[in-house]
Amino acid sequence: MNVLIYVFLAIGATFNGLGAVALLRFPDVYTRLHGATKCTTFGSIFSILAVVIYGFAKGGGEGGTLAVHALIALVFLLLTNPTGSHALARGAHRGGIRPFRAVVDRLEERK
Amino acid sequence: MSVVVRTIARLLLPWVLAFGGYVIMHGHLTPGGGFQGGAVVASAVALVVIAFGAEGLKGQKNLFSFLEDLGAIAFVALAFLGIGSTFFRNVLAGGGGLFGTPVPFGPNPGWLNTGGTLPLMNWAVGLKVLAGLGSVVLLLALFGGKEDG
Amino acid sequence: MNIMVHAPILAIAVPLLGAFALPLFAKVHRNLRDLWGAAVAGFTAAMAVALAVQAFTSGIQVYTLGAPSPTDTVVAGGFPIRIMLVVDALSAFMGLITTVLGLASLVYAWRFLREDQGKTLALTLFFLLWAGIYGLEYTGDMFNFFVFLEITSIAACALVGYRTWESRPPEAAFKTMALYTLGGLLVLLAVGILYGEYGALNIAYLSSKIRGALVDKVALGLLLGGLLMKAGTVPAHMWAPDAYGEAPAQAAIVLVGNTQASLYGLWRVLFTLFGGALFAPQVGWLVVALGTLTLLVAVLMAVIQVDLTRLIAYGAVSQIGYMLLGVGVGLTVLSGRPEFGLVAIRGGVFHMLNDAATVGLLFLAAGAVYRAVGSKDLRALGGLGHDLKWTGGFFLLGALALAGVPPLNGFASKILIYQSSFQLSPILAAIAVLGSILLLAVFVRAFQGAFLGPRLTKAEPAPLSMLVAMGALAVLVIALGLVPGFFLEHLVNPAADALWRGRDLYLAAVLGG
Amino acid sequence: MGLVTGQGYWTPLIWLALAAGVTALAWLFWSRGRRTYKAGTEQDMPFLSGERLPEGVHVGSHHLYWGFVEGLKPILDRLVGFHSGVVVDYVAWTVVLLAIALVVVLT
Amino acid sequence: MCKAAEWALTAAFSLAIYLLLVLWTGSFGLWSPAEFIAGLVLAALAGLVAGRLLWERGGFRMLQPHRWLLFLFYILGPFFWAMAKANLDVAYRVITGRIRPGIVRFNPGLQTDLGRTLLANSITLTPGTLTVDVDDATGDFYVHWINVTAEDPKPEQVCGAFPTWARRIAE
Amino acid sequence: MIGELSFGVAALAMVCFTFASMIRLAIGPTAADRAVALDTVNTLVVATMVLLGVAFGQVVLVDVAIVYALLSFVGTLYIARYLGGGL
Amino acid sequence: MRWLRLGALLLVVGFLLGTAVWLRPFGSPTAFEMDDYFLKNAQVEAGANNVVTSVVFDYRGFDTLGEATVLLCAVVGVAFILRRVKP
Amino acid sequence: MTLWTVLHILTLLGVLAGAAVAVWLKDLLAAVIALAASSLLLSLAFYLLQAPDVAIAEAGIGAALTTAIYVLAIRKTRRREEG
Amino acid sequence: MGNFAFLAAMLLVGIGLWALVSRRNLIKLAIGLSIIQSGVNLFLVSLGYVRGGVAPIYTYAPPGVPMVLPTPQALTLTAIVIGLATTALMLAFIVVIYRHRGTLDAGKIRELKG
Repeated sequence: MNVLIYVFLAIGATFNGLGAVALLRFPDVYTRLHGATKCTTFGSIFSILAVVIYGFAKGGGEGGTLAVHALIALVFLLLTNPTGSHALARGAHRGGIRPFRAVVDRLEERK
Repeated sequence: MSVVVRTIARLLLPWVLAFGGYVIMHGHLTPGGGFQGGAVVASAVALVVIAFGAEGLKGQKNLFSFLEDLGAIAFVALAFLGIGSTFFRNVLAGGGGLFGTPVPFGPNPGWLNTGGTLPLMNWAVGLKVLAGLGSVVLLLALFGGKEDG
Repeated sequence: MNIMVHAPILAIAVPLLGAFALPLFAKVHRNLRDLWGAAVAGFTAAMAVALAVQAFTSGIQVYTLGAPSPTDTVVAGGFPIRIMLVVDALSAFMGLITTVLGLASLVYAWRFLREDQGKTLALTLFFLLWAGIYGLEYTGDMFNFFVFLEITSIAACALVGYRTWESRPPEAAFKTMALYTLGGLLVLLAVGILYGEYGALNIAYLSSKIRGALVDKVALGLLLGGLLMKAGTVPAHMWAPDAYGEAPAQAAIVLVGNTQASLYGLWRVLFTLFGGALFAPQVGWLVVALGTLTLLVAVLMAVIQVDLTRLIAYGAVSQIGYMLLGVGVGLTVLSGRPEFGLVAIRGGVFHMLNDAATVGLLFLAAGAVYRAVGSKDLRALGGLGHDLKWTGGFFLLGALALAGVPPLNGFASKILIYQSSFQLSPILAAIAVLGSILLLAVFVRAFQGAFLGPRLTKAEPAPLSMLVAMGALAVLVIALGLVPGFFLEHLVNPAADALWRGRDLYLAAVLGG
Repeated sequence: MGLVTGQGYWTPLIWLALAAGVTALAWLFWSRGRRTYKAGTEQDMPFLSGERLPEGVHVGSHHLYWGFVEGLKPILDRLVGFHSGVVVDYVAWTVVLLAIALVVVLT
Repeated sequence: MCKAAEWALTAAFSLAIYLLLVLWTGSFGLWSPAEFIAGLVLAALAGLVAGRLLWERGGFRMLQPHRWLLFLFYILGPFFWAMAKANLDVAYRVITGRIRPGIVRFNPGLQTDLGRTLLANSITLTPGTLTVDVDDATGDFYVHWINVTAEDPKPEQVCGAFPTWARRIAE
Repeated sequence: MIGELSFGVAALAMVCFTFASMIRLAIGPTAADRAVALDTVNTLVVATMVLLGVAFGQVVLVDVAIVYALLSFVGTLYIARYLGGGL
Repeated sequence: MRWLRLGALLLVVGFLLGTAVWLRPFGSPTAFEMDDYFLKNAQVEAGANNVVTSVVFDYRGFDTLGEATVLLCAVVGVAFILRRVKP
Repeated sequence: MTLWTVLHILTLLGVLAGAAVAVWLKDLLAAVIALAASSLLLSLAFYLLQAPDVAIAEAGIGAALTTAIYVLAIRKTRRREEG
Repeated sequence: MGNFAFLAAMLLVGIGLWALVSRRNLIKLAIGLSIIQSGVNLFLVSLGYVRGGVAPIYTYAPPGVPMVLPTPQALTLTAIVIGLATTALMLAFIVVIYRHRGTLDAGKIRELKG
């Protein structure tokens, strides 16, 4: 159990760090969104799963509450994060930001 | 906003309301209380405004102001409840009855029906805050709109 | 239940309740709303007056909120934990001023506000402001003081922006709002510092603990900065002419009450919280210097104004200078306690009452002029005395009283200030007299410009309710002028004594023993 | 009814009595004045620095004290400059006031 | 009738959420009567507020239990796997910086709001793709693709089997 | 049982990453870039809060993370909608 | 003028920073009898597990009333400022 | 310098950086975004100071509602800071 | 450095004051006031911190650990809502001023001077 928690925490930290690096390294808004959304969501899932495992292992009212509330936070993250990214990408595109070195831009052609 | 945001906002709405209610209702047991829960529910109003447009809520302005006055009056009324001894006296706490279950000292899991007037005040303030902040967002969103001069 | 025991809280909670319920009643019917407003105002005023009578006759009134009994101020161990309202003679005196201004404003607003311009909301804000001022004056807790400061700030700024369809009032309201918010934050920071050092928020308890460390001095500086700004002292007085000048008349006179409540807070901080003697000389000199500067600068600015309400507003700011001068002289000599210090404080405190009545009268008259003509510009006004006979008379009375022409009330308090400040330094007295003379010139000009001369426009006379409000204040002005000794003896002296050597009584009333 | 100021004494009743006396004196002078005064002739025209004013003109209040304002112009201009109307300046003045208060308190 | 059903279903949904939140609170946990009554009151109010908005024009399609099972399976199985791949993919691109971005259009042929939302969010979280816009009328998806291999791709090229899953779950 | 400290170390890592995201927030050439950075910060902070709830040994603190996850979404939506010229 | 305001700003900030340094050490309050009373007695007196709530609504309930009033003020004020009028 | 102290200092640095960026930027929308980030980190700082009530209030009010009303106000006025 | 939280709070106040006196945009003014508000809130909450303490909530609290002081948290809660109310009203004023003047430059909004 302990090993699982350690592994999950390590995965979570790694992918979150990857998200931050992607945010810094990629050239434009959309690619940054790719990195930021996927990596941080994935990393947060593993971090929270570690907490959930810890909570269920601890048991009792305290651990159960911890696990369930962490799960609910996870659900909210899974619901809101991609939606927020989508809204940002849509807003950015409508606001006139073109993708960096795009080979094709069908959305631009539609307008 | 696009269909994705609208659908997610729709799905999120019961969650937000239930969670806001939880925060208000468990204000005397867990972190939270009237303000925080009210702010959560008010952000649901903000969510509806942003996802579906403010025009749909235009008719609700009066409702919001009514709810806000109601919450404020309820709060003052609860404070007046204790005027037999002093204003703001928590007369219901510790004396048995609906909200008066006595609480032992020290860490415990917490029971909902304790706290005397505190849960009721949480509700009053929550009502007030949700209506107030909601109507602030609504008023600012509606100002200068289509028909508005 | 003895209602008089609960008078301090009822004077605050009832107008709050009235304000909360006012929109609901307005939805039912307008007359019901007016009836409710009148009932609430009457009850509140009765409570404030009764409280003042009690405080003047039987000493300090303490009310602990939420305790088993109102007088259970401290818990076992001898420290207060709950918010309490402490009404000593000074608070009661300020409460009386607020009552007078509030009632005059309400009666005036009856016909002054128009239904299609948001009368219900304006009345709600008025009640909130009124209750906030009472709270500011009665509270005995630093954080509570901050909360009421914010209530008054927000309500006052919203009321200043009454005429949103014009371009100037929102601007004035925004400027006022920015400065008020900054001042409130400074006060909050000071409260935080005091809490961090002493772990308490009660004024009396803090006062018994404060020992004058460096950090306390910073807290005092922050409190001084915030409250002096809110009172309209000179380097930061610029909001005052804007706000007074652009607010509707009924709001402007409550703003006067608000400003004076801030001054009261300043006195409370200097004399009670910081024990007066602790930093007395240099802080006293600071207050005196700022007061002198205030009255001089404001009067000089008033000379060149062409806007009627703005001119009166500068006059009102200069009166703040007199109050600061009077009480500052008392503060400067507080450690030695010579006789003229008490006289100076009496003069300053008496001038608060006089200023409230006089400036209130002037603002109401100017509001009547604006309502009748639709303009405040002195270059366009003229000959209004033909139509607005009563208003002109009231304006003249207020102008003379504000300038300190002898039989009227302004002179009665100013002479106390002149004489006591002369004993501190003759230059101060000279500047004070100069300020009065200039003020007389200013108001002669304003009266001549607005009311004398041939009739330029047809003006509609003021309705009865506005005249009643002005008349009440005019009667007060004349009464204060003709029998100053009576008022001085029964109202001002106890209040001045509460400042002069009332700190021990205050502490004893709260902390016991 | 009066009030003691520490060095002196002030009561408005004496002042009122004095004012009544002065009024009586003035009435006395007035009653012994020129009998040829007639309302409606040029005798009741306003007299302003020797200028004959046309009928129906109001001397605007901003024209009063013209010389005084001119004389004080350097000071007044500077004062008006301080009231610049820019809210940022007002805030800055508040900060200055705060700095003054802090310095004075901490000395 | 329909309105009442919406109200009741929303209330039940809210009640379930609330009971999930208070699962282990208090000495009785879920079965504390106080919590239950409070949850009922809250659920009734929430249903009143959210009932009009929650349901998509009277479609109670998501009430069938087999769709929930499918959804759960989808989340834990293909979706999770794709997400893991996505992250490795992003890691690769972060390190090498090898990108060929573009916004492409395709039409997966989904009709319902929920299906489109599910697909859009899946696409956003999976390899190299990010939903930029969804056309309300036609159901066209505009997807920012980090490594464009075809300028007018088929849905399968962009997002694998997701449209099938979305159709199975939500339509 | 596992030491709570490891959760604390993970949280420290998250805060470091948050700091890295703040760099993008400061330098991002367009407002959209900053909004993306804000979104990242939100997610990271939610994860941090959940981890710290364990590290501090207080379950009630996890509620904060839930509120956070919910409400940062609303802020993001407002910014996104403004960027798109809607509203 | 510019130097005056800059100097005043620096002076004020310097005093504030000095306060921060000279205040009691962070994390170890020196006077806390009031808070100690709350922590010991709030559960029994007010019947709430969350001491902050019992302080907010019971011991310092009047502040909360004031705060609710501020909020009402702001809402009424916003409605008042943004209202539609025919002058 | 325990772990919590390091965490705490980092968070506070983030808050300060966000505030400074919010003042520094000319683009008002970007300033509001920076303010929101600062507010979010401030909420984390409250959390670290063991004040969950305040953290919830700051998250709810600082992150969502303040951003919302600022964005609405910018929408009704203009986005660039002129001059 | 021991008082780093107080220092950070005061620095926040300083940043806010800097924003107030150096920027000439009305919304920037509101932002500056918000920052000062945050700084004051942070200062208040830091005052209540006890080293090694836990949140003052008895639900599932770890036994035998000191708790942080509750009063500053209650005060901050009040102060936060007051700050939001102030901000909302100021933004409403800004919107109305913009409607009248068409500018947000504080240097141009000076009809009331002298």
